[in-house]
Amino acid sequence: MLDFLVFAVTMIAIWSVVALSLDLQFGLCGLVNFGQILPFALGAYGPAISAAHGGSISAGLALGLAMAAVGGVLVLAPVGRLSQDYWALVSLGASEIFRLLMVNVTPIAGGQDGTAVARVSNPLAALGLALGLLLAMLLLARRIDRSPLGRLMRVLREDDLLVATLGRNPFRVQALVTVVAWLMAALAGALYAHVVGFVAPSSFSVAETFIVWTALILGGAGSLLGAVVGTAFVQFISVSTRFLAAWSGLPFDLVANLRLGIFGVVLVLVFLLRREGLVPERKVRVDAVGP
Amino acid sequence: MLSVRDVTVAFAGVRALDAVSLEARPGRILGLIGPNGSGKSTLLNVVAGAIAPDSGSVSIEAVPIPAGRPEEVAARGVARTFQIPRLARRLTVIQNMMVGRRDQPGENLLTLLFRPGASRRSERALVVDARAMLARLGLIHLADHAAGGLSGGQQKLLSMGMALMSDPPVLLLDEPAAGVNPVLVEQQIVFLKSLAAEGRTVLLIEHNMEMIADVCDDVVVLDAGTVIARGSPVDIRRNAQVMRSYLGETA
Amino acid sequence: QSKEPIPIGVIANLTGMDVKTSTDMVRGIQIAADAVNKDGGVDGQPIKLIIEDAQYKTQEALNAATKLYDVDKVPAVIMFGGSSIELAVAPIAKQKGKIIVNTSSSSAKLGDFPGTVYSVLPLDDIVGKALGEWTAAQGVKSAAFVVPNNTFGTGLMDAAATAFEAKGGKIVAKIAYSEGQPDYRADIQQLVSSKPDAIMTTGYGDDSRTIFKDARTLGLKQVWYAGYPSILTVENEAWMNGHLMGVDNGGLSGDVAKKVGADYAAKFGKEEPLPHVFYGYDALMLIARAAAAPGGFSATTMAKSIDGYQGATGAIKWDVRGQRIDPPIDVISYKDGKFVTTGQQ
Amino acid sequence: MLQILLNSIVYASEIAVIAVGISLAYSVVRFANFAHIQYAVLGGYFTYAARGLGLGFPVATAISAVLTGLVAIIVERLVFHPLRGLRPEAKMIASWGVALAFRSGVAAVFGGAARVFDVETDTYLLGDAVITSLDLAVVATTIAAMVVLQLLLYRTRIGTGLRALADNRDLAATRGIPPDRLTALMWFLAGAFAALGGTLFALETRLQPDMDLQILLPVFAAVTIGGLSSIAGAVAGACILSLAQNIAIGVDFGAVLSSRSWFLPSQFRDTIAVAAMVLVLCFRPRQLRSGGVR
Amino acid sequence: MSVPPESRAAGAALRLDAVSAGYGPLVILDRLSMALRPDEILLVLGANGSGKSTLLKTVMGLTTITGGILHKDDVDITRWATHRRAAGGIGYVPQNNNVFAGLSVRDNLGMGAYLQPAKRAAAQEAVLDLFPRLRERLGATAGALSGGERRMLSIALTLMADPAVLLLDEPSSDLAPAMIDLVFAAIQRIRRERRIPVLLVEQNVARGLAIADRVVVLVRGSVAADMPAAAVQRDHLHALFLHGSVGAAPAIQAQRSVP
Ligand SMILES: Nc1ncnc2c1ncn2[C@@H]1O[C@H](COP(=O)(O)OP(=O)(O)OP(=O)(O)O)[C@@H](O)[C@H]1O
Ligand SMILES: Nc1ncnc2c1ncn2[C@@H]1O[C@H](COP(=O)(O)OP(=O)(O)OP(=O)(O)O)[C@@H](O)[C@H]1O
Ligand SMILES: [Mg+2]
Ligand SMILES: [Mg+2]
Repeated sequence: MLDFLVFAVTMIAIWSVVALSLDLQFGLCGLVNFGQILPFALGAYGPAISAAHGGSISAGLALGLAMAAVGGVLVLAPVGRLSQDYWALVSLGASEIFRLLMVNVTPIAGGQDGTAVARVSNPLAALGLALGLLLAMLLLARRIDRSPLGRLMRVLREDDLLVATLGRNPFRVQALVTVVAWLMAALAGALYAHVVGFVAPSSFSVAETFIVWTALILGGAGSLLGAVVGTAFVQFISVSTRFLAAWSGLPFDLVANLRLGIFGVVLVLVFLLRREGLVPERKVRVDAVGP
Repeated sequence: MLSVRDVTVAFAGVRALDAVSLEARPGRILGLIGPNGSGKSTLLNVVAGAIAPDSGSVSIEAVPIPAGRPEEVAARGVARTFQIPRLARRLTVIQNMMVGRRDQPGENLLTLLFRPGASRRSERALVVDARAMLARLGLIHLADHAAGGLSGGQQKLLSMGMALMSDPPVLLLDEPAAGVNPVLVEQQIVFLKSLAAEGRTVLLIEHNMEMIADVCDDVVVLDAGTVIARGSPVDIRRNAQVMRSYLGETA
Repeated sequence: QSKEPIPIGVIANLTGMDVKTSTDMVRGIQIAADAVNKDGGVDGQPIKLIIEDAQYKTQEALNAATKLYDVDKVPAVIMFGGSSIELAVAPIAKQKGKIIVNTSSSSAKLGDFPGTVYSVLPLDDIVGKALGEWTAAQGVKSAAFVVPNNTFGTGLMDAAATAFEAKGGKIVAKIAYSEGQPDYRADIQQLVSSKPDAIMTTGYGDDSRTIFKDARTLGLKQVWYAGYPSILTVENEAWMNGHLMGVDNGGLSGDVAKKVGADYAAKFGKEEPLPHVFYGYDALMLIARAAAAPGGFSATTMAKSIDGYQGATGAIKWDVRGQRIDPPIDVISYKDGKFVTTGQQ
Repeated sequence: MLQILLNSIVYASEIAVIAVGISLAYSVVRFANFAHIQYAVLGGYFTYAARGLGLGFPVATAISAVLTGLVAIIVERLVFHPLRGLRPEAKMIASWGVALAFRSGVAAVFGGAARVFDVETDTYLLGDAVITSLDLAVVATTIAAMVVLQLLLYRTRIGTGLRALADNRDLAATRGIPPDRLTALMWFLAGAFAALGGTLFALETRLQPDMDLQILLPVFAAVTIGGLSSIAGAVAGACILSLAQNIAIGVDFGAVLSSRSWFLPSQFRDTIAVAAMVLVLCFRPRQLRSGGVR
Repeated sequence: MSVPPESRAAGAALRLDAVSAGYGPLVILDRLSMALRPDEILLVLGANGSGKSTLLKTVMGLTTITGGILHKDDVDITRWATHRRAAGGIGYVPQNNNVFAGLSVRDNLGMGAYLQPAKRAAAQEAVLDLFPRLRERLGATAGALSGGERRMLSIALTLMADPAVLLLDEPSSDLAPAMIDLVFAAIQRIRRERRIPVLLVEQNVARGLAIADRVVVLVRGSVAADMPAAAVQRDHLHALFLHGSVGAAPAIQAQRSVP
């Protein structure tokens, strides 16, 4: 039982960092990124590519971080020309292109079957690393959140022309937060790779991005604690419904479908009951109707 | 000195501005008036860098501004307001005021990480300044209210306050008095005069003729994208063409 | 039968991709478990199955595996999944001294976990090689491949291509399609324009049916030579009659398979069982044999469990890495609505 | 080459009907409804079930369209209406939850395995290109559906009201336009079109509970290329996407450059869809920002 | 707050009895009572943030009403949805956000005629005669119009629906002086010809007083004064504005939350 819990908490900590990085971009800065799995994947593929070609662990880490930083700026580049809705789909597209490349171009890192990387075999060590990373990232995010930079990002979330009019370059702010957030997610990805010991494209599909989004919005976008609470909640539903089978005695294929169904229903219910998320952003209320 | 040379702007065939030139000097308030749709706001947008003109140029102290780059124009000390106010609706009034100030140490990630003290000090000073300005605008009691919940007139005042936070040498105002109650307009007038007296260049668009007559040193009249008259407020009042097309009074 | 049950884990893709094949594999396991339990279980201990969904995702498979090993304390897990999923679980199983019985993945990398991973599915290169040689022997000069883009498909394709070319055949196209697509017109289009004498293929149920349908509508007339033809789903009887043949695991035509097929019909109705039923059945039977062996269930007894076992997929032989070798091979062809065995390789 | 064109047209028809529903809903409620694709799947299954009762295709499809339309209204009442005023991303995630619930419901009732419609088709030859009677029927139905929708939106008062609602809900209400009733109607239309599209799609391919995952990408790419809220755009997007995919995979690039034939491996088909979308988005003309710079 | 007896008179076009309203939990109008008599122009004055726009929005059903009753022609419309009030003849020109920004000027005018599609052509001609500037811009997107052109369009939209009661929120702001003359003359003409009452909110006090019959002054969401337009003195107003906005008692602090 203990190992099971340790593994679950480790995963929650790692995915919380991804949710946190999305929170920086979307919750604070309003960048609707539907490809947030991409920096995570890049971070994980750094070690994978390194391992597949006989490189060292630190080379893998460096490669992952570098790919994420460059990737972030590249994906962000069209944003000036696009309204948010479109950029959301561009980022989604970028993450899919990367995944499909990994599936189809086998020499990079094993194609569909993936690549094994060095594994942190002690579960407690893995847990410690994950919690350490989460704590460090929470502190970093908190410092940004409570700073003038965080305030500027919140203005940007609403009106980029206003930010420009006030004498700041909106693109530079976006690029900064994107690089920071993507490095964050890439660190989580690298840790994920080494904890699981295996990197394959199926871990980085669009569905994963949506799980991160679900966690963030359920937790409360714009609040840092919300990102963590939301991730824990989502993982909790996912894991706890596994016990449904033993408890219900229903046929196995029905149970599998019910699990997903329950996930969907709980998600909708939480939205209906707590519109602003489990841990809402501290904020001032404004009604939709203008004066 | 702010000078606009032969600026022309067309939108999908409509000439909003046609070879407009004007000059605004430090310490003086230049009024810009004209019928609806004559191109006043468009001209202000060109000066602020929000719209790149099709031809012509704008320069400050003889250095041309980067056209179409509002953030760089603002960095040159030009602050502006919008005819329809733009604010961060979900932030509080005081937070809106505080982002008005440029070059804050706390907006630099490295400072934030390695010299948090510098950021904290500048914040403390900034709050004091912002509150002082809010008090001056009669909005201090709303400091912690969401900006999006302000009434129409209050939003106008707040956006003027935001523009003033970075102590700009050049100020562009698009109908600051529209929707503001008469008593506050009187205070605005006093305020504007004091700003000019501090040596700032002010470009003011207004339909409120009393205000124009009261504060402006010079007036430029636009009609259908061209300048049809310029001079002192008194001269303009006497100009028959202006009377007809703009004031609607029979001379 | 009042003794504590033996828990056995199953991880399969019950939602998302590969649902039909996974489901049938689980059903085969259930048939085997019922049979064991009816005979009094393993030394009086009944077998209890704990079935988990992996959704074809690494993360979910890991969650399932840690639950099975740590909470349910299963000694062994039968897995159905892409190689990526099984390869991610394997190190954990190895660390904990547990066993994985693989029923569906044919990646050679699973051989890197001797003593942990045992495959009841033969390696692709065996059947692939047989397919290539046999096709060449039928007098086919040029062929095009259309296979799913996964280890199983491409592994079989590569082995078959090498064997076919070694016998003087010519490969004109190698198409690896993405699984689960709603249609494959564009892929078939490529196939058509390569103008082969014959087509070599393999794949799973729904995808293969769609492939056949698109081939039929786009007017393809060539004969299909398949690896494991029995796992393909024929779409149109008349069109396919006499046009589909190939090499398959020989055991499937044996007596045990017939009995399992009957049990399947009794338990799950008239649906035609996919071969995965038989692989699932054998997987559980081997685990039961290992558990019944003196000393109880362990890597050692597991390795020995195949001795003298005649399963639904024939006799099983493992190499030192736990990979299945030397399976019996049948030649099968599709005639009048069903597959008939026409010979042995 | 003709075959590639035909394939493109058929594929475009399959996704266009589903895509316009998303655009329709987006233009009014301003969020991309992920559940929409699940409505299409549901519609396919409804038609399948109605066929199982021995009904003809037109009747079965009509019943399915009505049922799915009603389902869309119910979801609106239970989920999207109470969530009004939430940010669009939150509604999108909620719609994803709805999609999950429906997907598992469909799988629980119909099983996870694929189902196919039994249809007898005739094959016609145009030069050396092949087209089936089913293809022709699908394309014709799609065109008819588009014409009907276009007339509805641009020639009726309902259309006027919907466009006003899309632009500014409160202001529309002050002009006497009933927002809730029109929104319900819009959902009904979107649901019905989804059902029709899902049925056409299933006719050409197959039905399976998770097929929304397969259609998601091309449909959203089509809608996005077309500009999210424009019906005609969605159709154009479907055509562009379909052509890009079929040409990229169907053309023998090897033969163009040398004598050896070489095709782009077909696994890259989704990559092409996504890349086409990204490219179009990056190079499309800049959108007017809300309210301009005034 | 004492309510002048005439406000209670039956036969008012609009009557608010102790109406409390606001935004979500925030209450802005505080048990406000007033009446709009048939065919009068009632000018509402007040400092910024005193609740004038909120008053009009409340009549239109765009705020949360937490107490009191709202009558139109002696029918209780307190719980009516916005579109029903519009269909019932209330025409409203909002202060901001008052055109369909993404639609063309022509389509905007179409929305104005939504309730009477048959009369669209004639009504459109009439408003275009009033605002010739709009005729030149028929094909333009409303969001691209200048501030004044937008205002004209939103007034035009409302007039096209041929309302029985007019609510105007600062119709003169953004308009050039000549245009204000035109608009105010039009308001007076409409009132005279069709005998419809007008509730007019204005910061341009002089202009407003010139055409109003009666004046109501709002302070912190309540009626502080109600008098004939002719009786208004400048000093009097000055004090009210000062009191309402810049002075000691800020509007916002007077608002209570609903328990
Ligand atoms: N983005 C745009 N696209 C098309 N036309 C535009 C755009 N912006 C402004 N115009 C047109 O250009 C003309 C000038 O507009 P501008 O806003 O400069 O007028 P203005 O003088 O400020 O008028 P007002 O006093 O009403 O605010 C108007 O006719 C307007 O419709
Ligand atoms: N959408 C909103 N949400 C929350 N509070 C609001 C909202 N709109 C207005 N308020 C508050 O209600 C009060 C009254 O606003 P209202 O717009 O009615 O004022 P007004 O009298 O029209 O002022 P102005 O002359 O400036 O237009 C103000 O204090 C404002 O802060
Ligand atoms: Mg203007
Ligand atoms: Mg107001």
